[in-house]
Amino acid sequence: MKPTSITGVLGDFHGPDEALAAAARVRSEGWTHFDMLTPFAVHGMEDAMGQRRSWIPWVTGGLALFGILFAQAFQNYVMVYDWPMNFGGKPHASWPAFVPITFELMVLCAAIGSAITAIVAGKKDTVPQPPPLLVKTGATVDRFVLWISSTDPKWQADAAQRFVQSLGADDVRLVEVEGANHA
Amino acid sequence: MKGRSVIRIAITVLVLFVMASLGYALSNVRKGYAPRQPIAFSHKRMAGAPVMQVNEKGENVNVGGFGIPCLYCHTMPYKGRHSTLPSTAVCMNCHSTVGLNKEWVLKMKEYWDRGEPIPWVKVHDLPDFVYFDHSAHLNAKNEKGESKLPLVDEEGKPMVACQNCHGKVAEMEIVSVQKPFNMQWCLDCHRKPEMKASTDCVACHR
Amino acid sequence: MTRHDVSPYATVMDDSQLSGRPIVVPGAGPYGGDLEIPEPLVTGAKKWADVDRDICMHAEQFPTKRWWLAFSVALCFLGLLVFSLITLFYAGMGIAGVNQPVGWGSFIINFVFWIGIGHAGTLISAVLYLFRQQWRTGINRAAEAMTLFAVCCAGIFPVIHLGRPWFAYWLVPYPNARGPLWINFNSPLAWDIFAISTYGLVSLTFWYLGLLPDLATLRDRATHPWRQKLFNAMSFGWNGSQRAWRHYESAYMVLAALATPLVFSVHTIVSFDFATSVIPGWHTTIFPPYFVIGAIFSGFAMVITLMTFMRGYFGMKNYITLNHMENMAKILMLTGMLVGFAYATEFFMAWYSGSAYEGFVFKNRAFGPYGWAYAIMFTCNAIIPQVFWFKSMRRHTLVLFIVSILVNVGMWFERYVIVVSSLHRDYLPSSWGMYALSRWDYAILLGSFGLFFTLFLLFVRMLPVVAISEVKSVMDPTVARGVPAKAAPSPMPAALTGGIPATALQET
Amino acid sequence: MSGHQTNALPEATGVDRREFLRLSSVVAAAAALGSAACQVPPENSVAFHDMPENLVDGMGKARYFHTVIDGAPVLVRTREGRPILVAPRADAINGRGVTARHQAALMDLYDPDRARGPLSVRRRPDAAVSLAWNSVSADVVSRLKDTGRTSVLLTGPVQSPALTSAIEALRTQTGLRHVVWSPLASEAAAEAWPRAFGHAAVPRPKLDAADLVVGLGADFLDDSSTGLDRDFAIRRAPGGAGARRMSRFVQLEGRLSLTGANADSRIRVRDSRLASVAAALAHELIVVKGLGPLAGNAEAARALAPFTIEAVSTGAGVPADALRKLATELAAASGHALVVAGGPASTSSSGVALETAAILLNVTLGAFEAGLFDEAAPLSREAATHADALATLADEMRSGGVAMLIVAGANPVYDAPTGVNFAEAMAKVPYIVSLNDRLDETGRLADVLAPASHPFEAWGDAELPGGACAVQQPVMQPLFDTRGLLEVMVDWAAAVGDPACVAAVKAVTTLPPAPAVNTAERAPSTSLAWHYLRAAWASRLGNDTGDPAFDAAWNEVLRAGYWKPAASGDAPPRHFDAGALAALAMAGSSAPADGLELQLYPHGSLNDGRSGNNGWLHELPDPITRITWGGALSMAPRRFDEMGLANGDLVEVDAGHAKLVVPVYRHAGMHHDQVALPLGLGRTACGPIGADVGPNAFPLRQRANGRLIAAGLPVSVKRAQGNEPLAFAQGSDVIDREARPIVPTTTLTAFEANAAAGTEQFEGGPSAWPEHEYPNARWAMAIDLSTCNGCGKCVIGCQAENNIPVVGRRGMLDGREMSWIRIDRYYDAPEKEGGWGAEVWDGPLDVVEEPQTLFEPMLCQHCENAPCETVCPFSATMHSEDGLNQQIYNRCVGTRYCANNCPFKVRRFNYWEMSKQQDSSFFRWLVPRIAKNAELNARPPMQMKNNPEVTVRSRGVMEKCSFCVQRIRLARAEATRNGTDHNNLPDDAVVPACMEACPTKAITFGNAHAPNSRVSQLASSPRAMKLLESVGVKPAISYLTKVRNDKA
Repeated sequence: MKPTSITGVLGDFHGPDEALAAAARVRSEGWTHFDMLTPFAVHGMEDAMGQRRSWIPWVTGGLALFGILFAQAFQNYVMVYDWPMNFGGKPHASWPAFVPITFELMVLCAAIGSAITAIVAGKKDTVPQPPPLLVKTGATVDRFVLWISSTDPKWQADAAQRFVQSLGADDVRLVEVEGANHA
Repeated sequence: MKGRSVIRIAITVLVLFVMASLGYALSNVRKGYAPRQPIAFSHKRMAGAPVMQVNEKGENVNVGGFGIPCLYCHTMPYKGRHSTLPSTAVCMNCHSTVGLNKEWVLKMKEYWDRGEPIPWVKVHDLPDFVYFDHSAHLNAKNEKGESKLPLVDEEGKPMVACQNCHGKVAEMEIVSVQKPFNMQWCLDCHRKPEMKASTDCVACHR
Repeated sequence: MTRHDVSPYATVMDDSQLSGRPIVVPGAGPYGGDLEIPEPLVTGAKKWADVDRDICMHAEQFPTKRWWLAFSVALCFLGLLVFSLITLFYAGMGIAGVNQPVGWGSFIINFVFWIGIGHAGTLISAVLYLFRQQWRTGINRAAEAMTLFAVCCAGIFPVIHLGRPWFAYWLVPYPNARGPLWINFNSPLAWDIFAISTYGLVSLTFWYLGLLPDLATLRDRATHPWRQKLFNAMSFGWNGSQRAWRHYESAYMVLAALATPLVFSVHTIVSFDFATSVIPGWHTTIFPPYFVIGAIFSGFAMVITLMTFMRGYFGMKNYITLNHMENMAKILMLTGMLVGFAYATEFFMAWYSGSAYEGFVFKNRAFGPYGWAYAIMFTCNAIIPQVFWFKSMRRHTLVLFIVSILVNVGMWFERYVIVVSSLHRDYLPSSWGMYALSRWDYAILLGSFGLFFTLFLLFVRMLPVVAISEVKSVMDPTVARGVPAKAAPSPMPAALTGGIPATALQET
Repeated sequence: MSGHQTNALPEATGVDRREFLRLSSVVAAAAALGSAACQVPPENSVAFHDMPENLVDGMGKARYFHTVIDGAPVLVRTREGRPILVAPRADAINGRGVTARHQAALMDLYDPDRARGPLSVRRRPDAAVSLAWNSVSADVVSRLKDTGRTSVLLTGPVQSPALTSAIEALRTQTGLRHVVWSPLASEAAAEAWPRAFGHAAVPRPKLDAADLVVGLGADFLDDSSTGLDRDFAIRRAPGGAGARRMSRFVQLEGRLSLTGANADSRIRVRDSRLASVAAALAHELIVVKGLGPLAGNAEAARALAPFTIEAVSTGAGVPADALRKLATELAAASGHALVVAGGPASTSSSGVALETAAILLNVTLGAFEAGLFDEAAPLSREAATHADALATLADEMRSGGVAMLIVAGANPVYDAPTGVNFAEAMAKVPYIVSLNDRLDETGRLADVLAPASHPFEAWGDAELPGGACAVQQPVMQPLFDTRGLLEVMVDWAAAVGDPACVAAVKAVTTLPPAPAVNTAERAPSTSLAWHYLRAAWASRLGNDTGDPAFDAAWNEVLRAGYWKPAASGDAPPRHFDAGALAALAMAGSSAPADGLELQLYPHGSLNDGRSGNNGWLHELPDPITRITWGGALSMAPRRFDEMGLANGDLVEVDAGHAKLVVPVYRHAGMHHDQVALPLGLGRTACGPIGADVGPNAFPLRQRANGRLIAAGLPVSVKRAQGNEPLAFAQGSDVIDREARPIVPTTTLTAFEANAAAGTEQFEGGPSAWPEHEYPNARWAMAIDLSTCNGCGKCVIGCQAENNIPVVGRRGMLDGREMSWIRIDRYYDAPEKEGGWGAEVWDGPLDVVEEPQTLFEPMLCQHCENAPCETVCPFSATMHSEDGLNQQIYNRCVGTRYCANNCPFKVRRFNYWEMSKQQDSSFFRWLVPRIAKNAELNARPPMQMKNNPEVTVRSRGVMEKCSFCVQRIRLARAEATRNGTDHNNLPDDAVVPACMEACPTKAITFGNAHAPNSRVSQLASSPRAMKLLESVGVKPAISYLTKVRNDKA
């Protein structure tokens, strides 16, 4: 049998209000490597957990700008610089014709880029999580699950478990995973 | 985690295939095409520069080429669209008397005696929707009345205009395509400002 | 209403108990005004866990006979499409009905028709999201899926309408050895390619992003390890982490903000195919808004059609209530009137422009040889939706269903009228002609429905047809929670909520 | 896949390097395989075995030959030994014109349905077996020797002197009887002129010399074989002065013909009344106005007495005022006026009276004295159909009096008139040989088919009007095992001992043995016909064939194409014999009772139906009805509406002796009491292309008084069940120029007041963009609508030059015609108070009963701001540096967006694969059109007609007029070769095919950038109009106003 290690503690809540309150408590107690797993996005949770606003819109803006510049550069390169041709008597740089594609490429770059960034950021900009295939949290059903990772500087397995219980959580349990060391 | 590696391999294959197809689409070059001809005619022997050597019998013989100019056989590049292949009768100008011990000359003569044309394989073969005119290229002159086609090679040595596209055929045992012979390559020249050549589509396609 | 009050709707078991009107409690509002308690979006006293079961059930159990029946019918039509396309590719465009002067026929009509259908999904997801219309949660998943499949159907038509479809890839400006010979960025068809592919990709992204939490739900419900692994991979290991939700919500908002103008741009660009031409009847500046409105109109009609099926055959009445249907009926009527207004404006402009060619085209449209098509179009699109002035009609599913079908028919004929009646008689009377669909045109039109319904049936069989996590977020937590509330937890610091009661954030 | 969740995810599963390399090699191999598969298959380049000396400069270049087809001198362009274009001679030989049928002769030449060699038919065409020419000849010759006196040679019209003498030789040696049957002839003229003047020649009217031309059913534009269309056009452009002053043309006719459509003024008179109307004009001029030499002549007065204008106008239903006005106009133009009769109207029973009245009018107006008739060059029309001889022959055959019948160039089973019943008579003839080129209706009932070569494959000659003679020199070797008609006749005549023919045979058989293949010597011709022809021409050229001077003269004839005798003596003066006026009596008596009368007119392009399997001719729209692939009963619009008919509804035409069920057509300008049907359709055994296309109206003709009656036939028409859609090449027939000013037209009065009259159109706004510059050259075209008569020769010329396929009847019905140039025919809606409503486009009676016809050749306008170019995403169409709108087939993917966006609808899409056969038998079964299209276009040797200078388009590709860019590029290459400026080509350096084919020189092409070029001068003339200015497309084609001479 492979060695196991404790990766954190879980505790369940059953409503968004309890979860919000618990998160605020956890934060105010000075925990940092904790998370709240919820079946849907609970409004106010960001603030309750002390997170700043997501930086995704900045990425979006940057990608949109890239899309615009790329589309303009490419269309002008093709139509004006690389092989200028006379289409229907229009000038080579008939800019109104370039607007639709510029817009579309802007949206394309911004939208796809933002979505990918969000998914990647959800993985990277986080604390170690209980692996969903091994630990059934119920957070996709109706539980609002508090998770405190063992990587937290304050971590002490017993104390953490007691603290979570003190928040009024049900089913408080430590998570042990085979051979994992997720530092 | 076999499943993942299968996916990765599949993705890699896909990417490579796309790249390979793109590469092929990009190239579309005919360069290097050197079909087998019914008669192993050597341009090197016929058109190459003579090289004199003393053989074992002590005779001074030409082991190089005979230096026959291109236009002796391909008579019409300056007059018309095609440079034209020589009729067998042109071969017979000499080979009715010389070289009759060579296998390929005899094969040519068989064609001649049967009255059949020799089924040469086209080497420089453009698609049917491309209309190329040799005479319009060879006769193209700039304002000073000089040939627009360069008459010196990269090293500054004089050359015949044909070499611009066909390469040094006189040095080839088997003729092969030396240049890409695709549209990009045509345009490379046509777009040079000093060429003042047409880049109209109808210059070649109609 | 406070958090611990029992919801007045806790006992609403199905939508026969819904009226479509909120309960108004005079003087009970937070600032002394009237308090309007909107009717619930989910009926049947559902709990969050019930939602999972109700919705995932269809993706988890062996399909019903009814599904198999529908699927085999759809497959037959898909087969018809494939066979017709093989014939088309072998024999050439000659088998279609197009000719001179009507160089575009059913294929382009179908293209615009399907692209129009494809507008409702993203509109529901994006525009209604931005306007905080929570009722969208019941229908947005299916509507977005519909969008994707409609875009798939639409996407085949620009390719198959080509004379040499095997060269369709030349439309992509890739580096090549022809000079390089790029594409002509002046052409609206080139814009189209970018618009359609962008729309398809962004809609897919939007749909998939919404699907992530639900895929995680499917994963957690799955028993077979392969299913678990598959859904885990598909959901990118989603576990409901707030840290993921944070970026997720932000990206979703950004996507909604981007998709909204995208929706408008796509049909605008499709309309440019016509509007930038010189053909009277096409060359009109009203086309972009006219097309966009028409697209929303037809898209909503198709959503109503599909939702009627989903209510009826997939037991979704608790999630897609009559209130949802009524809301859509209202939108249908509004867009129908806008479309009617566009028709009227076209005629006004044709007269007001004083152009003889323009004037003739519109006379000819309404009273010429294709007047019958115009009559179908006008009746179905501008007149029939007027029944929705009556609430009883808006809440009558059969009426809704019939109207939605008629609107779809009408919108197909709108494109028929635009494409055919403008082309068949343009400048030179000598080259006037007529157009009729050939049997292959009909086969391909029917086949495209086969493709659409095949994809849709596979979707309802394999994925959650309602956005589970979003629906959960709009359910009353007092009703939906799994374990009854214990003693009131310590109140949340007011600083975190900006002085607004936490519950107020939950309810709109 | 983040590292945080390592236990959920596998270790980094990157594909390792070795695996990558393995994979990439597989992919590379696959790509290499793919590229090898995509490689163009090796192509052979077959050099000459021994290049013919005279080809030294001709490789890849066109070679031109003058030759003759059916008596018309033409210029044939060949490439690599195959004819690819038939064009009119650059110098028009007076007296002959080239018709569409001559231009389309290529399709006959390369017709895969021609017999490939002699066949033993034995009257069972489905079981025909091959024969050798020698056995056929031996058989025929032995029969000729035995039963020569009871043998008959039945030919079509013979225009070749050499052939005539060979036949004569056969006749002398064997007693063979020669019967000529020409289905179409102007018999009335041939009867009236000798009666009037005592000698047979019908002189040629000089239409370019007359100020006023009055046509009495004249058809000089419909039938261009006479070349009168050229002459007529010379005086049709406005603005000239003196001898170039615009002429005025008034036509009186029943059916709106192409000639009538070009008239300045047209009066509807039914065929049977035309003679009396003509006589009334004569009465008015001679008796009332006392004009001309016959004024006061009692005989004339007596003969004309019944024909007062009052009497005639009520009987004929023509307003007396109109006739009186016309008479006044004629009287005023006396000495400058010509009256031309003829056409189908003179095939009515009063035809001789009509022709006589016309002669009388010309005599009265002094047209002969004024030199308005060319006595040196008589009209080259067949004088007689010999219908009676054909009927007599049929009777003889029935009675068993004919032992052998040889048919050459005649097809009486198809085109004999009613009552002859030739097929039945053939059954009684023991032995029948057909020398026609295929198993046609007559050939199917023969014993042996010995197919004659196409004129392009055989030696011959032809007599031209005025004693000139042209040589028919073959332009290619026979495609099949066929022999020229002259060759066969000489062979047979030699076998029966004719000395001249024997000499020719001797010349061939005693030739030196053919030189060995490996020498450069040429074998002399082994053609009997060549030797015979040279011998026959020896008298003409004045030297013996052995004389080198003969060879020089002969070669000169071959080069020039014809030979002209030294100036002939003056024609005898004409003295009108008043006795001829007796014929006028027939004008009164011929009128059928108040009822419908039928006119049978030769089909516009198919003529007598000889080339019935020719897709080009079937697809060339009739210039007036715009019907392709068939024909219909033309009916007056009012009667048509009253009967509640729609175009294509089937009606039964009952002429008493024959009935026919045909589709009906609402024919604008048709006389109310007349209907008309085209002849030359309804072949049943010409090949799959032309079989069963349209109705065969030949059996409706009747013999009477030694002539064939084809007009004024009393008929009744009643509705039959069904509708047979007519394959129209045009949408709406009408143009309301108030709403759509797209055809510049005006009257001479208005033109003289304002030279720009008629070019008014909606103005466009300013352009948002600056213009492109065209510094080198800018190709442009000008089309003079005043000289264009709408004949459609440009259409055939273009079709041949540019490898344009034939789409067939279904293709036309589907609206998928391919022709790059079309002649739009409009009926000009007269100005109306308050303007016309949308109903005008349906052709209301006010527009179509007395139509003003406009013709407008429509082709790619090569717009400077071409809307088609903007919308093509593939860059398959764009502007060239010299202002051409280029269409690049190999880049075209076929969105058809350009065609939609073309305001002129001149772009043509290849909906089907026309250039090759598609193999799959399943799809050929599923979509039968695939096979039909290949049948129409892609059966060998049809491909040989293709012009190698023009890409043959595949399916799915857009095409359109290229301004014959291949000719532009060849001219530029030529200039480069010659060291001249290829950007500044002179005016005639480039002649597009349409311009080349145009008999009236209505089309001018050239460089608009050169200020002195003809085209830029025409484009800057006030008459020039570029269409659709309001759309802002800026066409490169200028249309010059159609001016109608209203100055009566």
